This record gives sequence, C-alpha cells and structure tokens, in this order.
Amino acid sequence: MSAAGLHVSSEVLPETPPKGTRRRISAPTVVGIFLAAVAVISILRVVTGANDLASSGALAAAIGLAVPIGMAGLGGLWSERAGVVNIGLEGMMILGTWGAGFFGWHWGPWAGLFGAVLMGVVGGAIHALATVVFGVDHIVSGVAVNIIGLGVAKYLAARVFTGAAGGGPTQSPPVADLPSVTVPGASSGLGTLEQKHIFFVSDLAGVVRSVITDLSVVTIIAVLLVVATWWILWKTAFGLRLRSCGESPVAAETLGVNVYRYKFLAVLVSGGLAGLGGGYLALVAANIYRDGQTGGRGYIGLAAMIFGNWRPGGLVSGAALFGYTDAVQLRGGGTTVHAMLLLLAVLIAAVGVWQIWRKHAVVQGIIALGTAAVVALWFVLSNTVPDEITGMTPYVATLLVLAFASQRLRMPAADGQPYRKGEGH
Amino acid sequence: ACGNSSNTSTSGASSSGGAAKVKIGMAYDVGGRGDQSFNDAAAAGLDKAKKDLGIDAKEAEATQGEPESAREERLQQLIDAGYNNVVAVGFAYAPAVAKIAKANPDVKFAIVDSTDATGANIENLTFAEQEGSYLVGAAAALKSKTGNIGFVGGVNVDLIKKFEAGYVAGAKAVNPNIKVQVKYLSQPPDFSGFGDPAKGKTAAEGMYQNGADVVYHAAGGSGGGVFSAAKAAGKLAIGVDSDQALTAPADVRSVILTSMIKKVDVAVYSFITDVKDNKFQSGNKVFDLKAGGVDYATTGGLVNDIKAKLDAYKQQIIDGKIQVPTKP
Amino acid sequence: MCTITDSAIAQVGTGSSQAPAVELRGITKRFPGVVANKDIEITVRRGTVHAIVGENGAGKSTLMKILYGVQRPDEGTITVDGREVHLHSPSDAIEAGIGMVFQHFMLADNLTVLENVVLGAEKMYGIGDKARARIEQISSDYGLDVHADDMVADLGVGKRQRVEILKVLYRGAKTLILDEPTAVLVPQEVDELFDNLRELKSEGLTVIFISHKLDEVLSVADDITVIRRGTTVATVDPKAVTARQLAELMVGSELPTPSTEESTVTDRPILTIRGLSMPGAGERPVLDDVSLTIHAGEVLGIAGVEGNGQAELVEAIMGMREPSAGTVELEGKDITEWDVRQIREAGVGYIPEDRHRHALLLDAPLWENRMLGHQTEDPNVKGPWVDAKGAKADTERIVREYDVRTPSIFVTAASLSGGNQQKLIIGREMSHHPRVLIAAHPTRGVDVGAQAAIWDHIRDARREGLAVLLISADLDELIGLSDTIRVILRGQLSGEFDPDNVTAEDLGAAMTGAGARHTETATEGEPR
Amino acid sequence: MKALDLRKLGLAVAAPVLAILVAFVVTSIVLLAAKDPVGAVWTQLLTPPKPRLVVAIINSAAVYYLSAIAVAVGFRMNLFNIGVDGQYRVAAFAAAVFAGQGWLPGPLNVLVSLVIAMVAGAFWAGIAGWLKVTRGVSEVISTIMLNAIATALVSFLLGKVAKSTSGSNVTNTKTIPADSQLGGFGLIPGTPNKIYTLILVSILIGFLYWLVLNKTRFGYDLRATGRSESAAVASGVNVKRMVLTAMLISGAIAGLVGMPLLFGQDFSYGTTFQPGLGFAGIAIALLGRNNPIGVAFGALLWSYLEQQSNGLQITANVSSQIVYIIQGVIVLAVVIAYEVVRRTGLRMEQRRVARELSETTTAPTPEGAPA
Ligand SMILES: Nc1ncnc2c1ncn2[C@@H]1O[C@H](COP(=O)(O)OP(=O)(O)OP(=O)(O)O)[C@@H](O)[C@H]1O
Ligand SMILES: Nc1ncnc2c1ncn2[C@@H]1O[C@H](COP(=O)(O)OP(=O)(O)OP(=O)(O)O)[C@@H](O)[C@H]1O
Ligand SMILES: [Mg+2]
Ligand SMILES: [Mg+2]
Repeated sequence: MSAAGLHVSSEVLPETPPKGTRRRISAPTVVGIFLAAVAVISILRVVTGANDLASSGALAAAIGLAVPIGMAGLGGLWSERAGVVNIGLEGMMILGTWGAGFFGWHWGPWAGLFGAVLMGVVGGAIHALATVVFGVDHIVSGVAVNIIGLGVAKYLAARVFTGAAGGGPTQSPPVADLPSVTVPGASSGLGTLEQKHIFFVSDLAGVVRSVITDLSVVTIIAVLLVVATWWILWKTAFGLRLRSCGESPVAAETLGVNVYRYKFLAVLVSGGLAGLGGGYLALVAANIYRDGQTGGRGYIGLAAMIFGNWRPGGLVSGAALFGYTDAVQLRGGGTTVHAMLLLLAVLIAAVGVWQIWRKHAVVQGIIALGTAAVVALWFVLSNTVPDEITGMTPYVATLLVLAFASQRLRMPAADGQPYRKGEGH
Repeated sequence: ACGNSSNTSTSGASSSGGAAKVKIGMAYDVGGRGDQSFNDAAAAGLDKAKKDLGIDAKEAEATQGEPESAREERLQQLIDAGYNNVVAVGFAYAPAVAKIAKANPDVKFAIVDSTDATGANIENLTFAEQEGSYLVGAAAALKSKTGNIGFVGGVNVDLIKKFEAGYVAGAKAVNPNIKVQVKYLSQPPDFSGFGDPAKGKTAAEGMYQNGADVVYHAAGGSGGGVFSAAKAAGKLAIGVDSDQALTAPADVRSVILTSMIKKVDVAVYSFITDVKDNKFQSGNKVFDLKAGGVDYATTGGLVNDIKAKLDAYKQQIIDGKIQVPTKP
Repeated sequence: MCTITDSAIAQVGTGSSQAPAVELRGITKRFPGVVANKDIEITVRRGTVHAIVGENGAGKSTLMKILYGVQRPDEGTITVDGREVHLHSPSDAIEAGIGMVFQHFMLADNLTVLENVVLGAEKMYGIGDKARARIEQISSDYGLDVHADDMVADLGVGKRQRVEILKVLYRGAKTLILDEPTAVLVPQEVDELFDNLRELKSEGLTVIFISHKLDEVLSVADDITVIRRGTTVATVDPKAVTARQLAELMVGSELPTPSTEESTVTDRPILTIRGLSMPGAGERPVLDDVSLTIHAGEVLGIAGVEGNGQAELVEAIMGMREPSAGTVELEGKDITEWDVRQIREAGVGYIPEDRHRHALLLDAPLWENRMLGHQTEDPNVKGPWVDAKGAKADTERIVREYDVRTPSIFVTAASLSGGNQQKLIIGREMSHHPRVLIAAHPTRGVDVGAQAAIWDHIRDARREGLAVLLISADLDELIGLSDTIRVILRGQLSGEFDPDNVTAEDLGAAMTGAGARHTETATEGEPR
Repeated sequence: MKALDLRKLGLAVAAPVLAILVAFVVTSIVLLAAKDPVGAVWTQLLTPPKPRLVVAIINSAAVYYLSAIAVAVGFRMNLFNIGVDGQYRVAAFAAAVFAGQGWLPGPLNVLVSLVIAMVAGAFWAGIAGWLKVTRGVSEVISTIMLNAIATALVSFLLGKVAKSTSGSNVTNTKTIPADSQLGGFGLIPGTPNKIYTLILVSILIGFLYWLVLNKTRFGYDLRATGRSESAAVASGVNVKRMVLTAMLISGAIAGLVGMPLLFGQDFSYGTTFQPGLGFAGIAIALLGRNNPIGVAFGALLWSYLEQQSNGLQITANVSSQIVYIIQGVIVLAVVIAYEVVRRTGLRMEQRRVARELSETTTAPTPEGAPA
C-alpha cells in the first residue's frame, strides 16, 4: 500500500475526458453563484416559512462552525500542495485545542492562540519527520499522528488540569474571551430589515449582518489566512517551489529546489493551521479545552479540502457548505431540515429531467424522478424530520453535492508519493 | 458536587493505618474524576466518605471506545487489589458488574444509573431525573416571558430522554401551551455531544433566536456552550447534575436560573455508609425527590420569587399526586 | 543559485579557454547488484557536440546524472572548465553552468510553461511579466515555439522537449546534456533540434548528447564516446567511423546482418477496422473514420506526428476506449464491444507506448510483471489460481531468450534500465503467440543490438502468420519492418505507402500535411 | 551466501526490535517529562498478563483483526476505506435485529446473521464504491460522511425497533435467543473466561485474505490495480468493477467485525456496543503492513497494550491515556524502522557487491553484468 494512489483512482478511471479540461471561475461568476444561492434559499424560506434558513444567526453560527473546518482544510492544502498527504489533521487539531487551553489558562487568550498554533506545529513536526525525513508512508504517519495527538492531549490534560480551579482531567480551566467586532449602526439597521422577512432583501441583509455582527478576531484572522495562502502559494516564488514539490518533486530537485525543506516547512505550516482550527474551538467556540472537542472536524476539514479540489476557494465553499448545513440542523432541528427536503426534491427532479432530456439516460432519469417524488412526498406528509436524522444533514448534503456536481477533482500529481532525494530519475 | 476543592492526588496514596478500614474501589465512566459533571459528583461522595469515615479508596476510569472486557477487568483489578466494595459509575458498567459480581460473591457492588445488573451483592443506585427535571421545567415556564423554552440534550440516549420528559412535563404543567424546542447534539455511539461546547452553543443560540428565553441543558461538557449562548443573548439557562451556579465559570454564573441537581454524591456516600455499618442491601435504591436524590438549586437567587410554587410541585410529586413521565 | 545570463554565454564564445568544458576522470558508480559506471574517462571540448553511445544499461544515463549532480559518484573526479567540482546537487551543477534535459522529462504537468521554466531560477527574472518576456524572447530567438502560459499537460512530446531546452537556456547554461532527445521526435523535429544544437554550438555552448540512433550521432556529433558495460571503450571521430563500426564497438562483437525478408503477407484478413471515429475534447475528432485491414503475416506501419490519434487508435482497438462509431473485427468477429481482457485473450498482444504507465508494475518483481496482461493464461495461472512456479520459470526463459540484463527475476521492474524493461515486455507479449500484435514504439530507447533482436522476433512471428500494427516514430524502423505504411494525420489515415520505394522524407512530408498542402509546419500537427 | 542469509535474517528481526525500542524510549521520555513513575508504568505494562487477561487480549485482537483486514483489502488496491467504522455498526445492527427474532434454530441463526452482516456491511461500503465509480467521489470523503450517516441512521432505527426497560438506560435490540449465543472456547486454563467462538471467523478471513490476494488471479488483479491503475487497465482489469468489488469485499469483512461481540458477549446491539473499532483497524492494518500475519501480530500487540494499560491507574496511578501515545509511537516507529532497515540493507548489499567486484578486478567483464 502506498499513500500515492489515495485519490488517484477517480482521475485515472477510464471514460473520464482527457486531462486539460480546466475551468477557471471568475470573480463575477462567484458573485453570481453566491447571489443565486441566496435567492434559492430565500425562495425556500418563503415557500416553507422556515425563517431560520437565512437568518443572520444561522449564518453566524455557520461561520463559527466553518472556521475550524476551514482551518484544518487549509492546513491540509498546504501539506498536500507540497505533496504530503495529511490525514493527521485531526490529531494536530486536538493538540491545538490542548495548547489553547493550557497557554490560554496560564497566559491569556492571545497566548492561547499562540499555544494552539505551536502545538499544531509540533504535530506537524512529527508528521514531517516521519514522511519527509524518514520517507515513510504518509497515511501511516498521519494515522499515527492522530493517535499520538489524542493521547498527548488527553494525557497532558489529565496531568496539568487536574485540580486546577474549574479544570479537571478532561477539561481546562476557563480561558478569557478573545475580542470580537461588530459594526454598530449597520448591524442593528440590517437586523430590522432582516426581521421584515422580505423576499431576497431580508435574506441578503441577514447574510451581510452575520459578517458584521460579533465577528471574532480569529475568524478575521482565518479569512486573512485563506487569502494569504492563496497569495503565497500562487503568486510568489516560494509558493511556486512549494507547489512544484507536490506536482513533481524530481523535476523540482533537478532545478535545484531543496524539496525536503519545502515539504518540511509546508507540513509545519499545515500543523500550525490545523492547530489554529483547534484553538478556535477552544477559545472562540468555547472557552475551555475539553477532551474530544474536535469531534472529527479534522477529517471533515480534509474532506472539505478534497471537496474544494485542493484550492483555497474550493475548500472555503466545502467548509461553508458543511458549516451552514450543520448550523441549520443544530439550530432549527427538524423543521428547518424539513424545509430543505423540498429543495432536495426539486434538485433531484431537476437532475432526473436533465438526464432524460439531455443525456437520454431514461432509466437513471426515472430513478431520479422517483426518488424526487418520494422525498417530496416525505416533505408533504410530515412537518418535521426526526431528530435522530437531522444530525446527518451536513454529511448527506456534502455527499449529494459531490455526487451531483459534475466534478473533475485533481490532486497534486505527486501527492502522497514518498520522495527520496536523488532517486526516481 | 465539584472538583475545584478536591486536590490532585487520588486517594490511593493515603491508604494505610487501621486494619478495619473500609476499602472502596471506584470505577468511573468515560471522563473520570474532574469532568465537572456526573463523575465528579460521584467523586464528591467518595471524598466526603473519606473525610467523614476514613475509608480507603482506589479509583480508575474508563476510556472512550474500550471493549467490554476492559470494564470487567477494571472491576476485577480493583477487587484483586483488595478493594472489596466496588462502585461502578455509569450504566455502561451494567454487564460488567453483573458478570464480576457473580464471580466475586463476597464483594459488594453499587452501580449508578442502571437496574440492568442485579444480584445478591449488587445495589442499584438510580435517580428520578425526570422529577428534578420537572421542577426546573416548571421554573423555566414560570420565568419565560415568551412562552418558548429549550432543551439541549448531549447524546440521544434513554437516560437523557428522562431529563427531557420531566422537563417538558413540568413546563406544560405551568403553561400547557408552552413551546419547547428540543435538540440532541449527537447520536450514540457518538458521545461527542457530551463534550462539544461549540455545538451546545450553536444549538442554544438557535433556540434563543427562535424565541426561547430559558434553555435547560443535559449535555455534560457541552453545557458550557449553552451558558455562553445564554450570556450573549441576555437570556437564562438551567444547569444539570451539580449546582452549576457554583461550578460554572464565574462570568456565566449570573445567567444560570437554577440547576437540576442529581445527587450522585449522596448515593455513593450512602452506599459507603451502608457498607461500613453492615447495612448493605441489594436491589434498586431509587434516589428521587422524596429521598433527596434529585432537587433544584437556588443559588443565585433567581428562583426566589417562584420558590413557593416550585416547592408546591415538589410536594405533590413527593406525595405521589403528580406522576412524572420518564419518556418524552 | 545560478545567475549566469546571456552575456555570460557570449563571453564564453569569445574568451576561448583552452581547458575542456568537462572532464570526467575515473568515475565509478555502483548500484545494488550492479556497477553502472566503472572508471569512466571522457573529455568534452568546449563548443562541440559530444555524443555518448552505448547499449541499454551501459551506464550512460547514470553518468549524465552524476555530471548533473543528481547522483554522487563513488569514485572519480569531475572537472568543469579546468576546475575540479564537487556536485552535491543539481544546484551545484547549474551553478557550474551545466544543464540537463532528461529523457523522461522533468516537467510538472499541471504547471504552466512559465512556472516550469522559472522554478528554481526565480531570482533571475522573478516569476511574473519579466520572466514571461524573457521566455518568449528565448523561444523566438531559438525558434522553440513555446508559450509561457501554456499548460504543460496540454503539450505534445516535441514541445515538451523544447520546454526542457528552454529551461536550460533560461538559466544560461554553458553545457547542455541531452539524454536520448531524439527517441520521441519525428525526422522534421530531429532536424529542427539539430539546427538548434548547431546554433547553440556556434554561440560557444557545449552539448553532450546521448542517442541510440547512430546515423544521427554521426551527423551531428564532433566527438563520439562509446560506453560498454559501464566503462569507456573508445572516443572516436565521427568522420572516421561508420555506423556499423560504431555499433560493433558498442556491442563488443560483430552485429548480425539484417537479412532482407521475403514478403509473408497472405490474403487472410486478421484485423479489420471500419469507420472508427472518436470525438475529441475540442472541435476536431481525435479519430475520424479510420479504416484499415491487416492480413496474416503482414506488418502495417503507421507513421505520424505524436498526438495525431495513434494513442486513441491503439486504445480503441485494445478496448480501453469506446469509439463513437465504427467497428473492429478480429478474424471476422466483431470485437468492438469487447473489454480489454477478452480482446487480449483472443490473441491480441500489446506493446504500449508508455511502458511505465501501461506495461509495467514498477514496484513488482519481474516475474509478476511477466503475468501482467496475461493473468488469465498459461503458464501464469491454473484456473483461478496463480501458477507462480510456471510464471517464474517462464520469466527465466524470457530473460534468457530476450537478453534481459537483470540480476534476477525477483528484482523490481523499476530497477531495470529502460531498454531492458522493453525487452521484457516484448518477450512477454510474444510468448503468448498473439495473432495480432499492437506495437507502439517497440524499440524506443532500445539499443541497436536489442533492436535487431526485437525485429527478428517480430519477423519470425510474422512468418507464422502474425498480423502487426506497428506505430513508430522511427521511420527507418517503419520502412524496414512494414509491409504497408500508412500515415495518420489529425485522426485520419492516408492512403498506403509502399515501404520499398518510400523515403523517410516522403513520409515526413505526409505526416505534417506538407506533402499535400505545403503550408503547415510540423508542430501544428500536434493537436493538444 | 549463508552469511548473507544470516544478515538478512538479522535485518528482518532488527526492524521490529528497533521499533519497540524506540517506542519504549519515547514513551519513557514523555513519562519522565510529565514526572510520572516510569518504572511503575513499565512494570504494569510488561508484567505477564493473567489468564483472564490473556483471554481478553485474544478476544479483542480477534475483533481488531477483522477490522484491520477489512481496511487492508482496500489498501492493497489503494482504496482508503475509512468507513469500516460505520460499516460494522450498520452490519451489527442489522444482524442483531435479525438474530434477535430467533426465526431460525441456533447455529443456523448465527450463520444467516453472519451473512446478513456481511451483506449490510458490503451495502454500506458499496455506496462509497458506487459513488466512486459512477460519480468519481473520493472514497476518503464519502466514507467519512457515511460513518456519520450510519451513526444517525442506526440510532434512528434502533429507536424504532428497540425495547427499553425503565431503569436500564440502555437501548438494545432484542436479545438473541440462548441457543444462538455462542459460549466460546475454554482454551486458556486458569480462568472461566472463554475465547470467542467466532475467532474462527477471524482466522478464516485471514486465511482467505492471504489465499485470495496472493494465490488467485483475482488477487493478482486487485494488487495490480493498487500498484498501477493505468497498467492494470491496459492488462485487462476492469478497474471500475474492481473498485466496486474491493469496496464490497472490504465492507463485507467490515460487517463481520461486530459479530464476535454480538454472539460471544453482548447478545444484542445497543447504545453501548463498542464503537471506534474501524479506526483501530486502520492503524493495525498499517502496523501489520497489510500482511495477514503481520496484521495478526499488530492486532495482538494493540489489544495487549490496551488491556495491560487498563490497570495503570490502579497500580501506578498514571492516566491510562498514555497507551495512545505508546500505540501511536509504535505505529510510527515500526514504519520508520522498516524504512531505515530496508535502506541499510540496500547499502550493505551495495558494499558487498563493490567488495566482490574489487576482488575480481582482473576478470574481464564483470562490470555492468548482473552481480
Ligand atoms: N537508481 C538505480 N538503482 C539501481 N540500479 C540502477 C539505478 N540506476 C541505474 N541502474 C542500473 O545501472 C545500469 C546502468 O543504467 P543506465 O540507466 O545508466 O543505462 P543506460 O546506458 O542509460 O541504458 P539505456 O540505454 O537503456 O537508457 C543498469 O543496469 C540499471 O539497471
Ligand atoms: N531508486 C531506484 N531504484 C531502482 N531503480 C531505479 C531507481 N532510480 C532509477 N532506477 C532505474 O534505473 C534505470 C535508469 O533510469 P533512467 O531514468 O536513466 O532510465 P533509462 O535507462 O534512461 O530508460 P530509457 O531507456 O527509457 O531512457 C531506470 O530503469 C530506472 O527506473
Ligand atoms: Mg538511459
Ligand atoms: Mg535510456
């Protein structure tokens, strides 16, 4: 087994069109897609009356849930762009939560943030040592980092937090809050507008309001980090070298690039970002470290990154999709998710029609239409979704989007392949 | 019931002296001593017994996702180490207790929260969480101005549903038209809902923004998120297991209307005294309102104005005039 | 970091130093189980094209990698411009003014030409517009016809090679190493490349050039060094030797004379293709109504510039791709809908163009590679079970009969030199007595001796009624081996050429469309 | 040549020994840094386990083994099935519901339930496989998602079918009839505890895994696909079908993971059914390098550490969480050690060849020839 083929299969499968079909999404398109999404949700809200679908609260919660996932994903992006598969994000994130708790408790929340990054970097260093220096399989190392991260955090937590006021073996004492930002006048003004529930306008107001109300500095830092990542990786010589290590390390080597150095650095940054994601969980989403606080978000971050086709913009949309659907199900529970059933039915029906009409795939089309009818029937016959089921919303949504969106995922060509200097020419 | 006063060392080191010392082995559930919640409450009972009765104790805790054999082994090792009275904290221990109790008929067992393990040497310490929850439900309804309250459950298991059932019943008793928003954070066997403050916060925020003005949580460590959400929204929250107005971080204590106290410490303490006084009795011992096993907290004074009404409900339950449901 | 600019290049031309550009003394390099280089002695004069020839596995590539700092010699010294250098990494070599074009191109497919070129040399012109301008300038100066913002994945082989050369020029290298640069090029491209080399030479640059094509070597080189079994056996003057003498130097013994063959073509059609079409990514189809028939005992050669549909034709025949129209018949049976396995079991042998991707499991031992593609046939399996003993024994036989140079059949395929990998593949395919052989570039990268042997194997099988579809960039091979030749251009097949009276130049013209229209250049034949 | 073989043997032994040594040192350093009693910890971990613990270790290893083999099947063709966790839970639930009905007599009930578990596991994994071959969805994402979906779905269905008694606080499916409960083998003297009857399934699966992968055409195709998809396609492997088949097989084996627990211990599926077995399986498969024997050792080591660390709190007053650190470090140390040893071996070989060649320099053409 080697990590190399991890995601390769989907690309090499026959019948996929030849490589070279690249689509660049321009800025106006992004705005267009965004407005269209708001419009769709707005229609859904008006039709179903599930007001929480586009409330600023839901969106703010979505942001809150998306940031840690996004940071983990961004960490994955750095590492995998340099050719190191990072399944260890979860472990690095866990280390980050502990670092935030420990440093934050002793030296305040900003130190906590630093501690989170630092502990994440430690996790990254383990991964880098194993994969880059010793050249072992990336998956093995990542899995080991997950286990070690979990163990170190739990063990150290039990060691240092036990007996501290408000702390215990499984949680740190409380840490003070980090500042957050609200644009005063605009926020309340938009709030009023939002409450009017006017089609589209109120929804847009909700969106805008969610980003100018009580926005944590860490969220702002996270957004800046996404932009900075894009700029560094795609617009600087450093980034070019780093990416070349993920695309073709032997080629980079023959041009004098010290591949080890870039890979090592990338994995360290990766750990730092994942750690920051953990720090967000401990410092912003809560104000303590707790065992198991990450709840698998490192894996979700990895999924968001793959979802986003190893690009910053893509991973942000992956994290946002997940964060939004998770927020909506956590807040509105059955009724809001119930409203989404309608959207699902319409989407599946559209796919069915498209398949029959354009692709002449009658059988698949009929299956899709049938499925749509069942979902629609479910929508009509019930007025809520059982609570046990709502929890799966973000996961189902992610899967559906992946399954329906015609996708051409392409990971960095040498992602996951062990690299040894001077070999493989 | 809290860990802030307990000190770092577990009591193993302090075992010495008197030959007749009662020996207690404690097997905690996942999270263990210091979880600021359920396990800590049990630990408090043990600590009190140590102080008052001079017993000798040994503690061990479960790890997430361990095999059944690990729980059996834990109990057996405590016994092997000479701790011939064993308290198993949490319903997950039921099969293990049933098995090990059979193999060790001379050892006395207590199991918290479960009636599944039975035997001549097993005492079941169970609680009427629904009764305490009924009272805080009533308190929520009495305090709610919007006629809209919330319940955040950590993990969707039967135990937590008891909390929900009592809470809803209590609220409806006060206001039959009250709206109760209910959310569970995770589904078993994913127990992350007991330790994910971010999710607790998101769920509670949603409830407050949807009009709730009091939210009750039975979500262990995720409850911290519920309190933060209450504070941010300027609304109220209700704590669980221990008197959280005393144990929660100082800055959120002011939003805690009351707490549903589940006195695991009392139950554990009573088991230990029974053992010590040779009054051990097998079978189910229900810690309900009547027995003082559950209660609501008054710390902070926010319920002072409705205390009389709550106490009236309490009396009715004790008198059996109100039957609180255990299922939602 | 290399900061040599074109002004530095100019100086070299004028400041005619007496010291040789490169001197290799006593170079020895060992790999597990093999000594790749042993006491190599070479002197390369400045401003010359110096060719290095040798059999497969002779150690040429290894030597060049040592000179480029990719591998460290175990013994020996390297002197550049009279100064002894220690090359620990390619950066050291670049700094010493050495650049290398690897045979397996060192390009990142998913980066643009610009990114590939500036990588590692960002300090020279940055990674932005200045670099772009510089690239376009070099490209037009040397007529390379590459564009900075093209995606490398979209480029054909010839262009990729020119990107590689551009990379080296961009860094202002004074000594260029080209490892088998012509193996993938058609004659016109080879001519262009040689023109480029001469131009470089005239500017004072030194070129070290590896090739198996001895005619080319003789035409372009100023000096020729022959390596045999890891050690230098002679350095000769191209004017004083013939290709045949050179070949014998390489092999160390007399070459078998290629015998002129009687035609063995029968009138029994084996493989018949009718109206095969396949849509492309863009407007133009990659295969456009292709029809052909190959008879028992016939070799049908297909000439064409790479990327004109050869790969798709082969993959359509092999069942790896679905054509949109048309049929493929094997001895009258319609096999268009069959899958790869059925087709192979029906007796279609396959020598793919890209052996690393399609013909080998690089990390698997040779004997497991021997099974690949025939994992349902004797002697590899017995019913559903793998017959390891049979496969191993037969691998030993192939290694013997096809002269695969390997320490054992248990080493991984990756540890064989390219030519030896190819011999193993051919041995494997021929061992199953195919009725049709689809051979894409069967002797690419294979030395003259082995090439002759492979040809003999194909001829022998042909005599027994094998039908061969031969795709090759080596026009001499096509002409020498084929009974019929057809040219593929933009997915369409031309009429038939008779190999007895067609010349390489004629074919070259037809391949680029110049024969018909005289308007287009060779490079425009590359559709991607 | 004899000497060489000895050296080879030495190298083969060197890797695991080195790994365990490294894990030992690293863990000791962590313990020292945290000021925990190092000696007491090792004493606890290295004391030979009591008979009943031996049984627990073997039982737990039998379960882990199935999980690891399920993962390994995927790994052998470069499929990363993170979804074993969800698959075995779906399967255990389905089997428990069926077995609980007791429609069939004793052993037959067990057998049919095993089949149902395999089908359910294969179905759940098949969704990921199907999404991959038809929609190109990375199995890494889909199996992560399907794990979470399985949790919700099983929880929902459990709520529908379970009967719960008040005071129990556990939701379980109907207990399977006594004649379908498997008593186990009393192989270890000195304890009444039994080894799961269904350890036979683990052994059988391990054997089949070895047999099918290494000795059959199908296994060859599967491994070929894992090594080079493009070469496999050209050799006639239908890669899409292979991906789906591998996923189905992996899922079917995953479906068996919960069976020893179901029929040998819990007798029903409920909220306390052991979770997380799939993730342990990933680590163990990697630890055992996807080799059936290696994985068996990995599973034993894993459960040995787990069971032995259980007593740490009682005997050494140290948090048993340290075991995660040990396990993680061992996984890393093993692969690093193998890598280092492999490279050392290569270098030794190289030096040997050089020496042999220099001894025969006078011979005319040893160079370049196979040595
Ligand atoms: N990294 C390596 N590890 C092991 N053996 C190697 C390595 N590189 C080359 N060899 C071996 O060294 C010998 C010389 O190989 P080299 O590639 O230099 O030959 P070559 O002259 O380039 O052959 P060809 O004409 O086939 O390209 C071969 O036997 C090859 O198998
Ligand atoms: N690390 C390695 N381990 C084993 N074999 C290697 C290693 N590195 C290179 N080789 C092999 O040694 C041989 C020499 O490599 P090289 O890239 O020069 O190919 P080549 O001989 O030039 O092949 P071609 O004939 O296609 O040009 C190749 O077969 C290569 O796969
Ligand atoms: Mg070579
Ligand atoms: Mg070569």
